Amino acid sequence: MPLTQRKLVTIIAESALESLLVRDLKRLGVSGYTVADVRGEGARGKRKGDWDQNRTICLTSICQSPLAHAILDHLAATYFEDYAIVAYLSDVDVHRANKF
Amino acid sequence: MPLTQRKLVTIIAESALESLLVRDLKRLGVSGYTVADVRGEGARGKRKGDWDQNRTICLTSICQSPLAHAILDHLAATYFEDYAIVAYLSDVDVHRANKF
Amino acid sequence: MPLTQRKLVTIIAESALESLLVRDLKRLGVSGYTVADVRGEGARGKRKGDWDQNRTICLTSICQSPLAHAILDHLAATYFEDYAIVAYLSDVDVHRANKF
Amino acid sequence: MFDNLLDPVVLCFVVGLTAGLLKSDLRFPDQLYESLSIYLLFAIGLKGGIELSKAAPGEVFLPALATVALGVIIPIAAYNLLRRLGRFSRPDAAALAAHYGSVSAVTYAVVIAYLTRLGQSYESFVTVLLVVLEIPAIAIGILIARMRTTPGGIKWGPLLHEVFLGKSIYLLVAGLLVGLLSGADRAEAVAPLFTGLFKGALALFLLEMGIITSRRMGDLRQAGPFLVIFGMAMPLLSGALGTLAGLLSGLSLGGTTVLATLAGSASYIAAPAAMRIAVPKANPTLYLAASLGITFPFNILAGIPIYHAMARFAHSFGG
Amino acid sequence: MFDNLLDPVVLCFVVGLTAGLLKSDLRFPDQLYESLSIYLLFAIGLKGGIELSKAAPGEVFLPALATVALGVIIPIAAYNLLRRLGRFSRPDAAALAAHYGSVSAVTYAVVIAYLTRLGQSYESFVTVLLVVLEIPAIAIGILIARMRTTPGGIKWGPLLHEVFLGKSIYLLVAGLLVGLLSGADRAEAVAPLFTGLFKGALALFLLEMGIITSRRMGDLRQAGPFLVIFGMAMPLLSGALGTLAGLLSGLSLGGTTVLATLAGSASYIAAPAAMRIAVPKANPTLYLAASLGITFPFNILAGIPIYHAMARFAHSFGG
Amino acid sequence: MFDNLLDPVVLCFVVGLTAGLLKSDLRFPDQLYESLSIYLLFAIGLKGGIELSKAAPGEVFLPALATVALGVIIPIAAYNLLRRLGRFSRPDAAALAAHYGSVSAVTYAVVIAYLTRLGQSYESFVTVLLVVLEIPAIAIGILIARMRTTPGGIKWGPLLHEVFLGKSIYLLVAGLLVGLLSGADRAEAVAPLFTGLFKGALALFLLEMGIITSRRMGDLRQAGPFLVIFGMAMPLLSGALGTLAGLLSGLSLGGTTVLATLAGSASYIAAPAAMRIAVPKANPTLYLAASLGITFPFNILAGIPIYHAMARFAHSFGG
Ligand SMILES: Nc1ncnc2c1ncn2[C@@H]1O[C@H](COP(=O)(O)O)[C@@H](O)[C@H]1O
Ligand SMILES: Nc1ncnc2c1ncn2[C@@H]1O[C@H](COP(=O)(O)O)[C@@H](O)[C@H]1O
Ligand SMILES: Nc1ncnc2c1ncn2[C@@H]1O[C@H](COP(=O)(O)O)[C@@H](O)[C@H]1O
Ligand code: NA
Ligand code: NA
Ligand code: NA
Repeated sequence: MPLTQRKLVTIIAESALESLLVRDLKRLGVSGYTVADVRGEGARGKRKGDWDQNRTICLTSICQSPLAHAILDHLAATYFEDYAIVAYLSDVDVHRANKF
Repeated sequence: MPLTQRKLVTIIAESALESLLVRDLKRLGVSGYTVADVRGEGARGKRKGDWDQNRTICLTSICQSPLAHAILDHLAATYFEDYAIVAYLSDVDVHRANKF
Repeated sequence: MPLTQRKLVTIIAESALESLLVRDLKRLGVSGYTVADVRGEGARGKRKGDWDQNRTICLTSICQSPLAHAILDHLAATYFEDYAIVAYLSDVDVHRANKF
Repeated sequence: MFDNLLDPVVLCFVVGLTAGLLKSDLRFPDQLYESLSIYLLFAIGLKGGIELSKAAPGEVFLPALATVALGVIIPIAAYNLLRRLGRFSRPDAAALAAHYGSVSAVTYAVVIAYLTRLGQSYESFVTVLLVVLEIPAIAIGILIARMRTTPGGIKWGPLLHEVFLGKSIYLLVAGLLVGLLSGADRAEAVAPLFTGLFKGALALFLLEMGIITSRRMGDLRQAGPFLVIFGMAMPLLSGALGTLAGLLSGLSLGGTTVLATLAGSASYIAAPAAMRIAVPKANPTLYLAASLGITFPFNILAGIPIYHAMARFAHSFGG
Repeated sequence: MFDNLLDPVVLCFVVGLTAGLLKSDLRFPDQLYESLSIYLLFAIGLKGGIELSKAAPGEVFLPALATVALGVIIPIAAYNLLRRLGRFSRPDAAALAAHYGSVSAVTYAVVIAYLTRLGQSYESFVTVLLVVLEIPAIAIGILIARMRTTPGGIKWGPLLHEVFLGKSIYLLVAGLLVGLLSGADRAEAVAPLFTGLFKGALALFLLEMGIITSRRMGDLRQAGPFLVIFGMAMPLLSGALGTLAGLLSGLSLGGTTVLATLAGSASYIAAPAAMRIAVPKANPTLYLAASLGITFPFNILAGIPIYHAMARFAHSFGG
Repeated sequence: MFDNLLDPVVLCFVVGLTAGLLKSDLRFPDQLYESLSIYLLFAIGLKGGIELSKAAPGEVFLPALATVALGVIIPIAAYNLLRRLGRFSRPDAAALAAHYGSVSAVTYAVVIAYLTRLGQSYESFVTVLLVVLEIPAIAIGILIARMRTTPGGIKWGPLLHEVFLGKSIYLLVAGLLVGLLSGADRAEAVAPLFTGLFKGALALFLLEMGIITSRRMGDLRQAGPFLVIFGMAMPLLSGALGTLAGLLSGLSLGGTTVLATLAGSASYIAAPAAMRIAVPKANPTLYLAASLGITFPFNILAGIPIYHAMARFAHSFGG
């Protein structure tokens, strides 16, 4: 079956942002998303769940390229300054182009 | 050291399918796979582990391109209709080409 | 906003290696990393956390291409022989090129 | 009945339900939920096994037979009601039927706590009935679904393996065997964990069950009014059948209440897991909304006292 | 006071702290930590509710009012100290103020264990004061932060929802209601879990709290000497205010000690979660280092006996 | 011995083993397993510490010395047997030797439960012997492996840190200190959790251990017949050495049984973790199959009564 190219947006962020990010992504129009609990270390230091909310999540969403860029721009404008957050895009091939 | 290109198959599916998917992938000939517990939301609604089996998993496997396409076709034919499942391919570079 | 290409290094390894890998990556100069707990099966058999330490982790780090290759070479030389470990590179696009 | 609502176990269910309805972010960690399930199932089995070690064998035969009969009759009745009156598709009706034929171990635990509080005695082998009733309905649900949908053969091997060696049944049976073989004296040293803490753990578990249930209530609109009514009428029907079966097989008033509750309860753990794989065309939202969103709270809040009244009524004639 | 250090609960905190400082790899699994929190909060509520079911209502009115006053005065005092003496930025000062106005339920549990061990009685409604004090300070912290930073409107809806229906408050209130409605007799069957095991679970929890605390101590260098001193002086000041409030509102010696401890404790669960979203410009390292790295261990190891002495001193005049 | 098999703790192990062999999907959540380990280790330490607080010091010196000797002799003996008779590679033999020199805290808990059931008294300081025996063997295993393989220097710092401050030792020692410092009276309020529930928690843990063990049994084919025999003969040899050491250092019949069991048990937590990093060339399948797949079940099901008989036999001469 033929595959279609889409973008995969990956966001690694402190878990306090989970519900805000999901709200934003839905508002921007993603068809779905997936979240995993992770841990990590970056410019803002080690994040190991020391405190109930001090966790890190990894949120991914498959979407079309313009939406993916819009998401990244939105994140940069809204969260990059005050929160521990990292985001990147990559290319993926999917079946069912109309789903994403 | 020189790297070789391979495909990474990523499958996000309801956890009830985990053992079926692993069985299918092995039958199709993958050399290995990795599974993570995730959560998410898609066309079939929010999946948050409300009920013991209502979890979501993310299964990834590195393999050669033809096998990767065969896996996607098999999934589309077998599970896409009845189950909450999303799958995509991406490119990765590996050492030890003969391992995958 | 313009995006910059970086490499994403993904390492799947037995969890006994977590602290060693983190130490090595930092020494090699990564700006950060993210770890998730996973499970899987490969040439060295099923890894399901049977024993407290017998877990599998998935470590990812975004970095520049030369560093990414250096990390892979280091892993190949140090761990590939004795440990259950798989590593691969992929392309990602990031904001804030200077962060990674 | 008002008094039943003031039992801490029931109150915990209510505050859990309220938490969910008010959209509190209270949620038990996954593994705490799973750990409590493991504890409760094993403790139910163990207590049953210890009781059983004091009982005469043989006695259990007739009630077990009656229970198997319930496990066959209830899903068939449910299937026909759902197909004819409810106009559900075959897979949906079959999957729902399997849920209502099978049982909820938590509802069992609550009825035992209820009878204990009232000082009402019951047969020592009722845990065996719980185990017996959990199994046939799931097999029958699969059978109905497959007979009518896939004419090809059913792979019974893996399905029976799944059902008999699935977590819940295995834990119940394991507890039963450990209790039976070690007996009351040897089991005394483990009693503080499995007996002393049981009701507290059940209360905590029901707090989380309330939260889970409240989420399923959101699906009720999708499920439609027929299923809402079915979710309360079916348990009453099954409960009546259970009362009859209890009476006919010679169970005491307490034992009849337990059997009626078992018959009236619907599975929401073993059955969904089995149905998701065996009957993929059935919509999980429907069977989870019905068994978890309606029948489970109905039984905890109102059903159990009703089954008790049914049993009392029946025994006032039969006894 | 030396004697207090030999209590198993306090010793557990010390060995946990030591584990962290020695860089042992000992760490409780996330979900065990979360499960213990859920258990402790619910058990605190439940015990409070059962006590309350025996008490005369009305009595609680004056102390609750005094507690609300504390919840307003303490964060305002803290804010001004931090701004004027500490030269902290507005968001940082506001966020810190919210932490010191709010309370730590674990510190509450430790003071109750402390008074129980001494055989010192206290009012049955002190759990209500715990609940009352947890809320206003967080709202006031947000108010201060927002008034001074974002001139635009504050969305109170979601914030109040978060605070009132957040996990900890909900569990406390849920336990309180279950205990109050079911009463001592009906609650007896759940007592082994919630009463009998309480102090042991608290000891285990404090072991993990020690480890967590030790990690925060690493941030103290970043926090600076002013915050270290503030983290011990502020609880003493609040404790004195709490003693006064207790005396004036007619609390007993035991009740006054509890209120002083509540006033002197700083939140490290509800407040950080609320502040991270409501005051994103505030640096979490600062408020966590202060409330968790300094004030929490200070209260467990030294504060509680001091507040008890304060209360005794005050009652030797007032009483 | 047949009677031992009917103890609920042992029965739980058997039903867990059976679950695994029948391929039931029963599995404890990771964090429940970890939480139970934390609880058991801390409770073992705490009970030991409370006992110790009543004992005369000094007494422990001779038995502790004998235990250190065992910790040196057993791994050297095991290494030579494995190299000469078993023809294992140096890293494999060294890693296996470290496992058999070290101890299993769960096996210790089971022998204590066994003696308690028989009403057989033992020295109050046996927990100290558990701690003492856990450490030297791992260091010696590393030493042997490194001496023979990497001629370069061994980084002892991180390794010793790992061993002494590793989870299990730290929890045991922490419990010991808390128990010792607080003493029996102050510890009474935490006793319901750590003493009352201990045997029940051990039973639940052994259910999971049975499942884990069964998975390792699948590796036995890879391990080969020599290792299977070694896994049962080595504990008997070590058990005999332990009996001798107990007798010579003046331990009572109960204490000798405990020391023999400690000597006969093999580590499956601390040793694998240390060996994986320190001796990467050793194959983990071998040491886990041997210590967890053979020696652990052997000791639980048959070894403990045998060590008890050995101790009785020795004391019938020596005592
Ligand atoms: N270079 C990186 N590669 C992968 N993950 C990163 C990287 N830098 C940061 N992260 C993740 O993003 C989180 C926040 O990063 P930061 O804002 O830099 O502290 C960290 O806790 C890591 O989990
Ligand atoms: N666009 C998407 N991006 C990432 N993950 C998705 C997306 N759509 C669906 N998923 C994931 O796949 C699961 C099943 O999707 P669905 O079948 O659409 O309900 C969801 O629970 C999500 O975890
Ligand atoms: N082809 C593969 N695709 C994805 N993950 C793999 C693959 N092979 C191995 N792995 C993962 O890497 C771990 C170690 O692999 P191995 O060293 O081959 O046993 C496994 O437990 C899997 O989680
Ligand atoms: Na039923
Ligand atoms: Na305060
Ligand atoms: Na040993």
